[in-house]
Amino acid sequence: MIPAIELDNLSVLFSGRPILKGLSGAFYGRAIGLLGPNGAGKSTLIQTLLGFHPPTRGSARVLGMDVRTQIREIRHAIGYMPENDSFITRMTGIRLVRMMAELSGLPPAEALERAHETLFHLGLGEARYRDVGTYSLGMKQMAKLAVAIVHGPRMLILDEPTNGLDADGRKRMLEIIREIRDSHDTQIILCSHLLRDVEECCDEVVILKEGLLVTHCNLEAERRTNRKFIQVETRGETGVFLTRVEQLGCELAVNGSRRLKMILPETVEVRDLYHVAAETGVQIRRLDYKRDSLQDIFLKAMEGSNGRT
Amino acid sequence: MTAEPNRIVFTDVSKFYGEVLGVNKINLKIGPGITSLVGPNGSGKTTLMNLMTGLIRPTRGEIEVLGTRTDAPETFYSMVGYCTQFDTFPKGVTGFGLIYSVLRLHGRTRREAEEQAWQAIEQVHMTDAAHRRVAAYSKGMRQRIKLALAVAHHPTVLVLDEPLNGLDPMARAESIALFEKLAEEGLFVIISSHILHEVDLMSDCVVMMSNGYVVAEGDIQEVREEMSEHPIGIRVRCDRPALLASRAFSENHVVEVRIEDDGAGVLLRSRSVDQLYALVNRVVLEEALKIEGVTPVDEDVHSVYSYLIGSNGAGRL
Amino acid sequence: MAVHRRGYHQYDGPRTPERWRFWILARYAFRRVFRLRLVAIFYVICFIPALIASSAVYLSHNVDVLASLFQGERFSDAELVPVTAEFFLFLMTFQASLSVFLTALVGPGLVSPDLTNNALPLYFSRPFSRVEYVLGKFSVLFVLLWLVTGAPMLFIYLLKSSLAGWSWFVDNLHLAFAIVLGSAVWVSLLSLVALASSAWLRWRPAAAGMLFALLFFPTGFGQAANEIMRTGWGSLLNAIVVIGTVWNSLFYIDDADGYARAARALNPMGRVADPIPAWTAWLVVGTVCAVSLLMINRKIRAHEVVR
Amino acid sequence: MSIEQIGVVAGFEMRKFRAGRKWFFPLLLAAAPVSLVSLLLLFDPHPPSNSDITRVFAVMFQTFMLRLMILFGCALVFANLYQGDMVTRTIHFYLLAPVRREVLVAGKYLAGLLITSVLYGASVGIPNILIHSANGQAVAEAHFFGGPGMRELLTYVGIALLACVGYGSVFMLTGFLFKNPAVPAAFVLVWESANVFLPSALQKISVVHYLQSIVPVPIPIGPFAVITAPASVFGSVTGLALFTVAVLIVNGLLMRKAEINYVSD
Repeated sequence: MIPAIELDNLSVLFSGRPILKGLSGAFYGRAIGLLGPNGAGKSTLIQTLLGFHPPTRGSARVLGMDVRTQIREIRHAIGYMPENDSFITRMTGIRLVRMMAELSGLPPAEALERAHETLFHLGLGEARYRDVGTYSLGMKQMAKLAVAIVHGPRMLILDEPTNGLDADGRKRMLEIIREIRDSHDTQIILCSHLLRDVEECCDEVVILKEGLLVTHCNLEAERRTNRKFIQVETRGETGVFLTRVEQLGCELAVNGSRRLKMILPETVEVRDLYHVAAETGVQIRRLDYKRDSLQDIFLKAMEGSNGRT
Repeated sequence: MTAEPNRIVFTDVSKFYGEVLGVNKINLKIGPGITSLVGPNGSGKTTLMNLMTGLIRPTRGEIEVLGTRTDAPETFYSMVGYCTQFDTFPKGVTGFGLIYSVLRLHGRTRREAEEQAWQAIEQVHMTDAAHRRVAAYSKGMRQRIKLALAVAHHPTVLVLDEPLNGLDPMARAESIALFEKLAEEGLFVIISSHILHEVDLMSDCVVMMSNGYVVAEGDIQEVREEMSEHPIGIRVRCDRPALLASRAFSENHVVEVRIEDDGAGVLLRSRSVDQLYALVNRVVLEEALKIEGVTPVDEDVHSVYSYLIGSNGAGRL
Repeated sequence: MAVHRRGYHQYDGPRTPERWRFWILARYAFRRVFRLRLVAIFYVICFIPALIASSAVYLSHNVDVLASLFQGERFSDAELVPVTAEFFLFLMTFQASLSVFLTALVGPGLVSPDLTNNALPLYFSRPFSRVEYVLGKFSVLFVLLWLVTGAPMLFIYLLKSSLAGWSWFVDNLHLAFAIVLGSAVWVSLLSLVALASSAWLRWRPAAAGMLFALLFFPTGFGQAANEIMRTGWGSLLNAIVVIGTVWNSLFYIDDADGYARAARALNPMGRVADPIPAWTAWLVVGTVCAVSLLMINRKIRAHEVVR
Repeated sequence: MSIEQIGVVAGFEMRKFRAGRKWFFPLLLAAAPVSLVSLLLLFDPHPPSNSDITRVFAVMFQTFMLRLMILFGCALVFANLYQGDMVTRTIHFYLLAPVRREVLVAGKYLAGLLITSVLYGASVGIPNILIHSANGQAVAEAHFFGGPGMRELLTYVGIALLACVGYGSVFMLTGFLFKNPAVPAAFVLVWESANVFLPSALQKISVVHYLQSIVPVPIPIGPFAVITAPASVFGSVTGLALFTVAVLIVNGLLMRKAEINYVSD
C-alpha cells in the first residue's frame, strides 16, 4: 500500500522566512487529520503538495508521485477544497461543476453525467440550476466539495470543510466525508480546527507547530491506551462531598462550576461514590468514563515543545 | 418604557431589508454573563447583533443597551465592543496600528493608546506578528486581532459574532477562558456560535433563533424542562438493567423505559428530572447496582436545538 | 426490490487530450458572453459596415444591375468602388474602432468573476496550467474580435477576386496577407490589454474605463508633447498612429510611395517632423503586449503571496 | 476633545491613502504639467520671451490645470474617502468608534484637503517657477522679485488650494451618494466647463465662477460667453467657504443615518 503522503526533509521558505522546517514522515491512514495552531504551516504544506509552491529543500511524494516532476499527474488524482469562499459568479452550479470536471480531463458527456450525480449525492437539489453567487454559505461549501470530487479523485484534500457551517450543515458534511472515506480506497486529508470533526472522521492525526512536525499518531491506538477517568456532574452543595471523595483516595480535578474529573483507585467502586453522595446530601447527575480526547493530545503536543500556555 | 439601567432590552424590534426579513418581533432582556446566540445560518443572529451595536437601525421597535440608545455614538460606543463577522481590514494597516488608531479615536492619549493596544495584543498572543501587515495574516490571526480590537477599550458590553471562527484549538480554549473571565467581572458577553458543544461549555444563557424569530431563551436546563412535549431522558449503563427498569415503572412520574439492545443499559424518560435522578441514586444504593455510567440523553444544547430548530427550521443546509 | 446505494466512486475512464483543454474555457465563455442581449445585438451591428462594403463591391461589378436600378444612367466602365489598399485600410480602421467597444463590453467579464471570489485555486488544483488559463481566456476575445475585423475583410477580398478573376487574386495576394496579419496584431493587442486591465481592476466598469483611458490619455499627452517640443516622437503614445503605421507597413509592403503617402495622411499635424518609422510602431505594439502579459502573469496565481 | 479626534481620523485616512495604492492616478495627474514643462526646458533650444510664457501659463492653467487636473484629481481622492470604505467593507471600524459622525466627515475632509492641496499646489507652483526660469537665472529673478511674478505665483497656488477646498466638498458628498464616482465627476466637469455659457444666476452655483474672477492673467473667454460681474477677491473666497461649509453639513447629517449594507456584488 503506497503511502498517501511521503515527506523527506521538506522545507519551504517565503522570501527568506522559513515556513516548513524539514518535515519527514510517511502517512498511510485512510483519513489523515492535519492539525496545528494558526500560522503553523498547514496551508503551506497543502499548497506544496498541490504544486502551488515549489519545495525549497527536500522532497514530497503524493500517492507515490514526486511533487516536482509529476505534478500534473498528481493533480489528476487529487480533489482540493480550498479554505475560504471560492466560486465563480454568474455561473450556475451545474455549469461550474461540469466545467471543472472537463478541466480535469473528463469528456463533456461524462462530465455532465458525473456533475449531476455528484450534485444529487451532495443534496444540492434544484439549486444546481441557480447562480452559485446566490447560494447560502452551507450550499457554497457543498458546491466546493462537488467541484473537488466530481472528477473522481483518488485523494481528497479538504481545508476547513466545516468552517462557518451551522449544526445541520456540519453534520451533513461530516456524513458525506465519512461515506467517501469508506467507499473503497479513497484517502482524505482533513485540515480543520474543530477537533470533534477530526475525531469523527480521521484515523490518523498529524500535528504541526511553527513549521515542525510535532506529533504523528494513530487515533485508534491512542484511544485504547489512554488512562480511563470519570467525569461527574453533581447538583447541590459539593464542599463536603469533595473532601470525602479525596479521603477515599481519588485523584480529583475540578474544571467548570459543576463538572468534576477524577481517577478512581482500584479499591474504590462507583457505588461508593453514590454512598458518599447520599451521605453528604448531593445528587449525582452525569457520570461517565472518559478517555484522553484529541483535545488532550493536541494540548500535550503544544506543551511538548516550548508551548505557550 | 421602563428604563432598565442594567439590561439590554429589545422591545418589539423588527428589521426588514426591503422585503427580506431580518428579524421579527424580538422581545429580549439580556443580563450580564455569557449569552449565546444559536441558530442556523440566516436565522437573524448577525442582524440582531448589528441592531444591538447600532450598525443598523430597527424598522420598528426600540433597543436600549444599559439605558442608553444606540444612536448617540459618542457615549454608546465607549461601553460597547463589537467583533464583527466581516473579515475585511483597511488596506496596508498593521495589527498594532489598527488597534492604536481606534483607541486614539476612543479619546485615549498616545501613551495610553499604545499601552492598552499592547495589552490587548498580549491577551490574544499576537505580540510577534503585531507589526506585520494585516493583509499577510492567516484567517486565525485576523480573528485574534478583531478580538483584541473589541476588548482593547475595556467595554462593558462585548458583542462577538462567531469569535472562534478559524481559531486553532489552543486559541479557542484561551478565548473561551477569556470570555468566562470577562463575564465573571460582570460584563455582558453576547456570542453567536455554531459549535454547540462549545456553547454548552461556556454559556450561562442561550437565545435560540430560527428564521428571524426567537424560538427559546434562558438557561439551557430551564429551557429543556419547559419543553414538556419532550420528557427528559437519561441513559443508565449498569449490570442489571431489567431490575432498574422494573423499579422505575413503579414510580408514576416515569413516562417511558427502554432496555438497550446490547442488554447492558436502560433508557428512562420522566416528566420531572429531579425525581428521576433521585430514583436512580436510591436504586443504586438499595440494589447495589454496578454502575458503568449515567448520562442525560437530550439535555444539552444539541438536542434542544434539534427539537426546536432541527425539525421545522433548518430544512435546508 | 434492491436498495441502490448511490455512493461516491472514482473515475478512471478515458481522458480528453491535454492539448485542447484550454478551449474548454473558451467554449463556456462564449455561451456566457452571448447571454447578454446587449452584446449579441452589438455583435450583429459590427457586421453591417462589412455588409455594405461587400454589396458595394458586388454592385460595382455588375454595372448592368446598377443601370437597371437607375434607368439608363450612363456608367463609366471604371470600377465604382476601387478595391485597393486604401479601401481595406479605411474598412479596417472602422472595424477596429467597433472592436474597441466590443472589447469594453466583453473583456472585463472574462477574468474578474474568477478573481473577485478567489476561484483560481479551483482551476490550478487541476491538471490545468496558468498558461492554458490565459490562452483560453485570450482565445475567447481573439476569436470574437477577429470575426469582426479580419474575417469580413477576407470575405470581401475573396468576393472581389471571384468577380475580378484569378489574376486579380494573384497579384493582390499581399493584401490578403496584410488583412489577416494586420487584424490579428490589432486583435491580440486589444485582447491582452483587456485581460490585463480585467485582472488588475476587478470592478467591471473600472476595467472598461481603463481600456478607453489607455487609448485616449496617452494620445492626448503625446500630442501635447509633440506640440511643445515640435517633434514627432510624441505620437508613439498615440494608439491610432501606432497601429495605423503597422497596418501601413503591411498593406504597402511593396509600394514605397504609397506607404509614404499613407504615413503622412496618418500624421496630419506632423508639420516639420517626419512620421514615425514603421519598426518603432511594431516595437511599441510588442512592448505593450509584453507588459500586459507580465501584468496578467503577476495576478493569475494559485495563491496570492502577500509579503 | 473632538478637534484631536478629527486629527486622528485625518492621520488614519492619509496613512490608508498612501498604503492603499490609491495615490497612483492623482499623482499621475499632478505630474503631467510638471513633466510637460520640464520636457520643454530640456529639449527646447529657443524658449519664447517671458511675457509670452506668462500668457501660455495662464492658458494652460485655466484650461488644463483648473478645469481638468484639479477637478479630476479631487474627484479621485475625495470620492474614494467614503466610497473606498464602503467598497472594501471597512466602514464599520469608523461607525463603531465613539466619535460624532460630523467628526468623521471633518476628519476625512481634512485628510483629502491636505493630500490634494499638497499635490495640486505643487503641480501648479513648480511648473510656474520652471517655465519662468526658461530664459536663464537673471530674467527669472527679475520676473519674480522685480515684477509681478511672485504675486502671480502665490495667487495661482492660492486658487489651486481654493479649488481643492470647493471641489473637495462637492466630490465628498457625491462620493457619499453615488457608488460609481465617475458619473458625478463627469457631470461636474460638464457643468463647470459650460459655466461660461450659463445664465449669471446659475454661474454662481459653481466653483469655477469664483475662481475665474480672481485669476491674475485673465484670458479671452470666447465670443458668446455671458459676461457676469466678476466677484471681488473677498466675495469669491467667502462665497466658496460658505458653499463648502454648507456641503459638509449636509454630509454630516447623511453620515448620522449611515448604515452598513455590504451587499455582495
